[in-house]
Amino acid sequence: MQLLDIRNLTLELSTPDGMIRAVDRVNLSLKEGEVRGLVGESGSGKSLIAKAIMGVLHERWKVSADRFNWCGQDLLRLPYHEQRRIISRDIAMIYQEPSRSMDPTSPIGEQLAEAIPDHLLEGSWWQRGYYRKKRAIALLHKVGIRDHAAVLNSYPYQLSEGVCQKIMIAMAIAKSPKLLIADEPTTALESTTQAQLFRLLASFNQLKGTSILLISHELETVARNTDTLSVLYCGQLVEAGDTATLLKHPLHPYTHALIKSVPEFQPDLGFKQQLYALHGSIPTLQHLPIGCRLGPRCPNARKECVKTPLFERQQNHYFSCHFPLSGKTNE
Amino acid sequence: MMFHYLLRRLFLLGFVFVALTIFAFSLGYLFPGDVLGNFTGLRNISPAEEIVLRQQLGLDQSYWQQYIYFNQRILDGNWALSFSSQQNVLDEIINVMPATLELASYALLLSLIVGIPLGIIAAVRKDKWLDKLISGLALVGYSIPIFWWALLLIMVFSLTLGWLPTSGRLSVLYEIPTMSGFMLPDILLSQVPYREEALVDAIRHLLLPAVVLATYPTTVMIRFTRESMLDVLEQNYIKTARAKGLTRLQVLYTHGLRNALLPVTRQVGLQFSTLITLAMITEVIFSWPGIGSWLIDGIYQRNFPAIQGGLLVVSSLVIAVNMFTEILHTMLNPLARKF
Amino acid sequence: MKKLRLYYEEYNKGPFALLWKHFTQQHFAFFGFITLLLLLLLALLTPFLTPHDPYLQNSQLLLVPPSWQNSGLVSYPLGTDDLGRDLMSRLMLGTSYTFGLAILAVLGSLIVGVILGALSGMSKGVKSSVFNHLLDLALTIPSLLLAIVIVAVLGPGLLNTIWAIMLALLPQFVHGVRNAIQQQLKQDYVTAYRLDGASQRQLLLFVIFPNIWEQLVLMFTMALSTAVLDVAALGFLSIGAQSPTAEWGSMIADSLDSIYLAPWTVALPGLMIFITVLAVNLVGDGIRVAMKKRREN
Amino acid sequence: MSNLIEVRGLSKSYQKARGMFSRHTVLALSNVSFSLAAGQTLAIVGETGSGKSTLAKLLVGIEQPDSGEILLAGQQLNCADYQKTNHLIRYIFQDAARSLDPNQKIANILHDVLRYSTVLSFEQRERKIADTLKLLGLLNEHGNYYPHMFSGGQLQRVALARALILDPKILILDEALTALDPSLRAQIVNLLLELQQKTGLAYLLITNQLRLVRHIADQTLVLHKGISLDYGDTSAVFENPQHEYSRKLMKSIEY
Amino acid sequence: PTTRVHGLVYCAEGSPESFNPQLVTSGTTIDAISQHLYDRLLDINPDSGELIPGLAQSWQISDDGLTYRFQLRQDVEFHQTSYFSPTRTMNADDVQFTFGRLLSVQHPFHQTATEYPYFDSVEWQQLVAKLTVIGPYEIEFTLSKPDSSFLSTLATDFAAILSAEYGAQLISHNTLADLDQLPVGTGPFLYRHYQKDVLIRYYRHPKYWRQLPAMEQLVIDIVPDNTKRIAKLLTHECDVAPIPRLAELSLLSKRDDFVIDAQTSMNVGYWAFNTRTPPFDQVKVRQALSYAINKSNILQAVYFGQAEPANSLLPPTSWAYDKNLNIQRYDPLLAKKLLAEAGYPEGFQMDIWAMPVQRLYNPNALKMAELIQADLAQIGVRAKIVSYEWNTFRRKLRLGEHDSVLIGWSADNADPDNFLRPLLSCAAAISGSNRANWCDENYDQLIAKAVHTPVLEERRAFYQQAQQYQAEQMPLVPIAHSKRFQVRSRNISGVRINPYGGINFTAAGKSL
Ligand SMILES: Nc1ncnc2c1ncn2[C@@H]1O[C@H](COP(=O)(O)OP(=O)(O)OP(=O)(O)O)[C@@H](O)[C@H]1O
Ligand SMILES: Nc1ncnc2c1ncn2[C@@H]1O[C@H](COP(=O)(O)OP(=O)(O)OP(=O)(O)O)[C@@H](O)[C@H]1O
Ligand SMILES: [Mg+2]
Ligand SMILES: [Mg+2]
Repeated sequence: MQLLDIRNLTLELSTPDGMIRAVDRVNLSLKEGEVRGLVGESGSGKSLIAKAIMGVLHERWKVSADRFNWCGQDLLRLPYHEQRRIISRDIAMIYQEPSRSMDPTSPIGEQLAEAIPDHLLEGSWWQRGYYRKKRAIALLHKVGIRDHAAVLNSYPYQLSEGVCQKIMIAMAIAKSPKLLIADEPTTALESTTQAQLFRLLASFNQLKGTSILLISHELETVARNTDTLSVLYCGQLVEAGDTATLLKHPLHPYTHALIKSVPEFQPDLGFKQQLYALHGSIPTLQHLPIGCRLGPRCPNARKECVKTPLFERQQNHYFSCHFPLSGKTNE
Repeated sequence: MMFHYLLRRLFLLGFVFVALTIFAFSLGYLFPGDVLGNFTGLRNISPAEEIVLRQQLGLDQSYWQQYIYFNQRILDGNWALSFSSQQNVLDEIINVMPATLELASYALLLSLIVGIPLGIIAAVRKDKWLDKLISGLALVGYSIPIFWWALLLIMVFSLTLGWLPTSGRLSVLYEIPTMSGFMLPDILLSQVPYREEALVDAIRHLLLPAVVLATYPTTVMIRFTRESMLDVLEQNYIKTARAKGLTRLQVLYTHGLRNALLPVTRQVGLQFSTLITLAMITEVIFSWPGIGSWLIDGIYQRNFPAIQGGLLVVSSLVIAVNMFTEILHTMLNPLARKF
Repeated sequence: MKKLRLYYEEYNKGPFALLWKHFTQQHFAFFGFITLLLLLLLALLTPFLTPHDPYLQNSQLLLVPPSWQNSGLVSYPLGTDDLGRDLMSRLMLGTSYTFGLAILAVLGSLIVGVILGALSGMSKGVKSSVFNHLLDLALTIPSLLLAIVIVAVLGPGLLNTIWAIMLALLPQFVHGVRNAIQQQLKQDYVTAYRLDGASQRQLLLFVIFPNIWEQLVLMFTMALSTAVLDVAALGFLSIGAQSPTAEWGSMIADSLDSIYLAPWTVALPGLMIFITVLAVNLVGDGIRVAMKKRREN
Repeated sequence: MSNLIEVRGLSKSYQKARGMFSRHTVLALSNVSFSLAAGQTLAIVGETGSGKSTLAKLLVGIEQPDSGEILLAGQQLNCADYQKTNHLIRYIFQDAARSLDPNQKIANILHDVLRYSTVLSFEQRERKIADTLKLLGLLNEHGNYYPHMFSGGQLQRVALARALILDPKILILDEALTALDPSLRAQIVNLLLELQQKTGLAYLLITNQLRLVRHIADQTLVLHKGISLDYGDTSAVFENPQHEYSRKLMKSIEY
Repeated sequence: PTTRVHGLVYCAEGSPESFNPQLVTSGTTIDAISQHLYDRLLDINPDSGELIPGLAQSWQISDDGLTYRFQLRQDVEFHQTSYFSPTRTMNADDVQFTFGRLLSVQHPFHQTATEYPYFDSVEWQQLVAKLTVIGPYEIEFTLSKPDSSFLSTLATDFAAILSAEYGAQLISHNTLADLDQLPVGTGPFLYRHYQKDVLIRYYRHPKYWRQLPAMEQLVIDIVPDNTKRIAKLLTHECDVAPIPRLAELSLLSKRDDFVIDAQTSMNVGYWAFNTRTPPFDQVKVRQALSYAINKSNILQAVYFGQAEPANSLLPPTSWAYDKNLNIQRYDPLLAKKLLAEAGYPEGFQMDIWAMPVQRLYNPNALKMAELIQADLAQIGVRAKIVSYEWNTFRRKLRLGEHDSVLIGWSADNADPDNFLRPLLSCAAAISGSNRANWCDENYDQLIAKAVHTPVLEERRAFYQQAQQYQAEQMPLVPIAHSKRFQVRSRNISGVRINPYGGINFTAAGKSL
């Protein structure tokens, strides 16, 4: 069943210099139990999409979508309170910078307890405090923190980024969400801890059936940990599909370039050999090219590219390009 | 850790006090007129007395020695005499200080009670008309010269409408024995038959000066709280809290307020010095018998011992308040405890 | 190539131009800026502009009300004071006293503050920390008290109080400059310049100052509003400008006697102070907002 | 072949104040030795706080070592004599945007670099700047831009231009590639490789991206808590790490 | 509302210098203390100016005019206060104690004060040869020469009767200075509390020998600032206030909750030159300066027309006033000429000291100084205005540090001697009330002769000569005689202005 089904999500910011369309008609869908990766270069709007789903975008942003369904209900057309209720019940998010996402002046215990919804607690209301604490400790254990007593009483700045990230995850899973959005959960962490974290996320997915939207700008990490993948470029969705197929047969030049530019995906790349790279640089939001935003950098761009390509489908593989790389493999 | 911190603050306090006393001591030499007179406050010293006094003050010894004697006199409460009344300056200060403290504390309280909520409201309603109104008013209050503002209020509320008195702490016809020096508690403690009447009268006297004095700090509080609150509301942890499912009010209360008000406590301390300056002007206008009008009189009368004493006491008070709010800030703020 | 250039210039501006753009977009701040310019012009040109001699007494024309009142005179648009002096001329002259001297005081203080702040900001260690604590002390002495002490030492008078105000403003400048410089020293680009072989002096002049001047301007406006209020307050208390000097604060003090008969003699100088300080604060707020906006984009 | 850089037994510790009276010592680097020859790339890997940046700072002379010696082209490194070492070794910051003065045009910055460290005339400097910009694939017009007008990849090029304008022999890249997007990173990596081929530039690459290390580094040094665990040819270190920690680290990319 | 009905607030323009009128001359002090705390042997009928019995029931003067004998009342109680409880009523000992202090160096309290300015200026010590107690309620003064102003002097507010018993108590406690600080008298009100520059609190003297005062409490609220005084009046924080600024009279007269009492008063505001310092020791310079100032202008701007221009020290209402005096012209050209003759064609630099307080005779000295400054600039004299806080001001004046000063005088009795002697005699130059520091044989002789003749016509002639002489020599420039005004709330009754200074609240009543 479709958990999340978003069609043509557009996020716009009005500035003195006119409207800026940071996210341009993006489709995104997620099934129950699915782990989807969302990759794209920095500034491509990944976090914006995540925040839009969470409904915590700043008021200055204008959110519009043809469809914004959560379990079949269009969230955008629900009254504000209803919308908040559903989101806070079902969706949780792990933010990019864990230590900045926690209140610096309140102890971890308090913040964690706050994240536990009442309906998940047993016992009568006067016993709540006790159960809440017990549950908080259980949560910490779940995310692999043994020394719960010390952690509960400390403030965020006293803990390392890795621990903070784990606590963020604990807070996120406290309400047993249906969807967990992890926004670059590992950028701040070392490679050894990174692996741990992904294992943790995978276990939640498998044990509880929690769907996960994994956001990252590093294709290789995402590729290893997801079932399906969406690729963003400059606020436009360029390609989406099965992770494995997508990596094998990218249809969009950008995805293709992305894969080829990472040494890992190029086993037979010679030592110190030139990597594949698109020329040019990523445009800033203030001066985006019209039509396909990759246009000026695309090796096979033609006149037609000034029109935004439609989102097309080849089996379970979606892409938006006038001139897809006709199914040839990367090999 | 806390102990170390306090120790360091204490050390700093000592250092600042030493610097302050050196400054006060050097004023004895800087002020025009005779050094002996400036240090003792005595007038028309006879030659015989002069020899004795010079001996006592150590004027024939090194400056260092004189400074030590000076400090001893300060500690013994053996301060110079006021030129104008020939009384110990310390006694006079003790007499006038409560009036200032009373006025300043009510004004400060008023500014906190009014300023902080308004600042929060303005921040929460950013760029709405309410925010514009509050910010605009705050800017006006921030720019208005206090003495002119006081005169305007007197013109309107006292002279035109006749609602409030223009000067003093209490109608002169009420005789209230001085106990603490603070008027309202004194009235409540007194046994006079006209207690309620006097209380109402004292409050009526307090109203205008307190409002005038509170104007500037209130606007500072509004502006500062607003900025601080806006800053906090931008932070990621507020978004996290929202995502946890807390309501707007809950978020504001549990995560917004504490973080936004922490810098405000610091600000209260920093504002204290300004508050005293403004209190001095307010006191002059409303004939409030506090240390401000006493000091201003002191300058009119070239009452150097009074100025020296006033400097010591007022600065010490400000330093103490600053130090206190800073320590308070540290106690409350887990981040500042990160040494 | 030419084309590319055009394409960029349309929206890409230098940091200063950006600041100016954000500043002018705020109408109130811009209005305050214009007001300040006018006041500055007035302060400089007063001797050529006053319709009457500001100190000329005219016993025939005591307490003439402003011209919008029935008994007012057109040749005295804002009326006269209790000695028959033209209030408008006095107010204009007051601009150069209250506002002009405040600017000078702040400038003087700023220059000394920048020098001291730079010295202490570029140095480290015990000396710098002792210096800092002494500044803390100076910050705690209320400015009026400091003025009183200075007046006690030097005697009353506008100039002496200007010294007092300069001295009272100094610590905050030194603090501000010092903090700003230390903030800059932490920046990567300063280290980068060091690595490029720049000397301390070059670092300070070519890298640090260009990066903190907006903060200096901001400090300047904040100090200016304090200074104007202080000059006026000291004049009002007769500690600063002495009558008959046409300083706004002392004009209010002088006219207090006539407040019942001629309220305008008190109201107008106060209004001038208020407008001036408001304009300064508007500009200060404007710069702050503009800086914030620029940082955001 | 003579080594451009020769480091022997380098140690560095920091004093960290804790309260008024107590201090504690952080050993950021202890007894690290390595060497680097022209045209070679040495990668330094290790987790946060392992002393990578400290090492870089010691090499460019921002900090002074407690013990050990650094020989730059056979010469003892003299701390803070930047005008001299400049022509040998240059440092690239992690965040290009923050290492460029926001108030100066790029050309100005480059001019300054040349002014401080060379004796070229204005015209010579102009020519040098034009050449360097071209080398890095930037246009001459870019000189008139302020840093904030550039995008991330371009900024990194500008930073490189600034480093290379003095024709150094060694470039230290302290996590300079980490923040870049894959497509841009590939561009810069290509550029670096090209430069190395053309001019025999040596790189000291500080990074956490092991895959990249494997691709471009000749040698690898694994740092852990200031101690050098493994040092040798990249393939050797990767295939056959000697220490437990290194093994763990290498495994994390295989996962 | 009990307290407010039974108390009366008088807003005074300054703090008293002492609580003993013997020691002062200032009108402010006299207003604040004399009539409330003390009684005198004789009083003056405010309407007729005649002498009427006070503590003395009756008196006789010997034919040679050298002995005065007084019979005292026997039922006069002294104040009972927290610091003194009287055991007896007033008798001749008290009178002797009171005046003995002025006369005899042996008197235990004589040395506690440095001077007795009023009595010194009328040379009382030389005048009174002997003071004899005849009986418990009878006392006799013996003069060294006849003096027609003697009885007037006894009726002034300065001649208050103190308690000998209190004096003895102070001697035994060795707190002599308290005599002048913690007063005990026989007057209608007794001392309760004083806070400098804030207020004096009096309570009703329950055993007052005349009609008991209606008010239980009398508070002298000290408000030196004129504007504030008016403000307090307008907000009814004050019931009665003296010296309203003349400018505001029109404002106050429009309000029907206030009554303005006016009275021509015996005072003069003047501009005195320190004749001891050059160039003011030259008559020509002084004359030149007197011609340089525009008096009518000053009268308009400072007194708002509520004063008469002064030609002499004496007001025109005085019987000794010289109607033939030349009216002082405003003539800058003549002034310039005189200056040139005196050797100052280019003018010179001088100080004008302006008193910082408002007084009846000069409601705004600073403003007057500014006007004079502008006038002087016309003849090339560059004047600087100097002002100090009032006590400092007077101390420095006494030291003669001034060039010229704007100040004035309010008379304490109707006698012309009360103007001419304290202001310009050599004795007054020593005692300090002669601000011109002018000491001239001729002048002193003229006023001495006037006092010694009992014949009114002769006295008048001498006084007129003295006035002429003064106008010639111009040690000071008389500027104005101002009317005395007082404002009270309409609900206050029984308060009158006394032309000879002092204010009496015995008969005051208050209704709501
Ligand atoms: N408050 C804002 N005001 C203006 N622009 C914004 C704001 N927030 C985000 N943007 C812009 O929107 C674009 C998308 O931002 P977003 O944070 O979604 O990027 P991202 O893909 O998450 O990048 P990263 O990988 O760096 O986290 C960026 O170009 C950013 O500059
Ligand atoms: N200036 C300094 N003062 C005190 N301690 C320092 C200083 N610089 C670094 N350290 C300490 O030295 C150790 C090594 O720091 P370094 O910056 O070299 O690590 P790193 O490997 O570069 O880490 P990262 O990957 O986070 O950049 C750390 O424990 C750090 O706290
Ligand atoms: Mg992001
Ligand atoms: Mg580092």
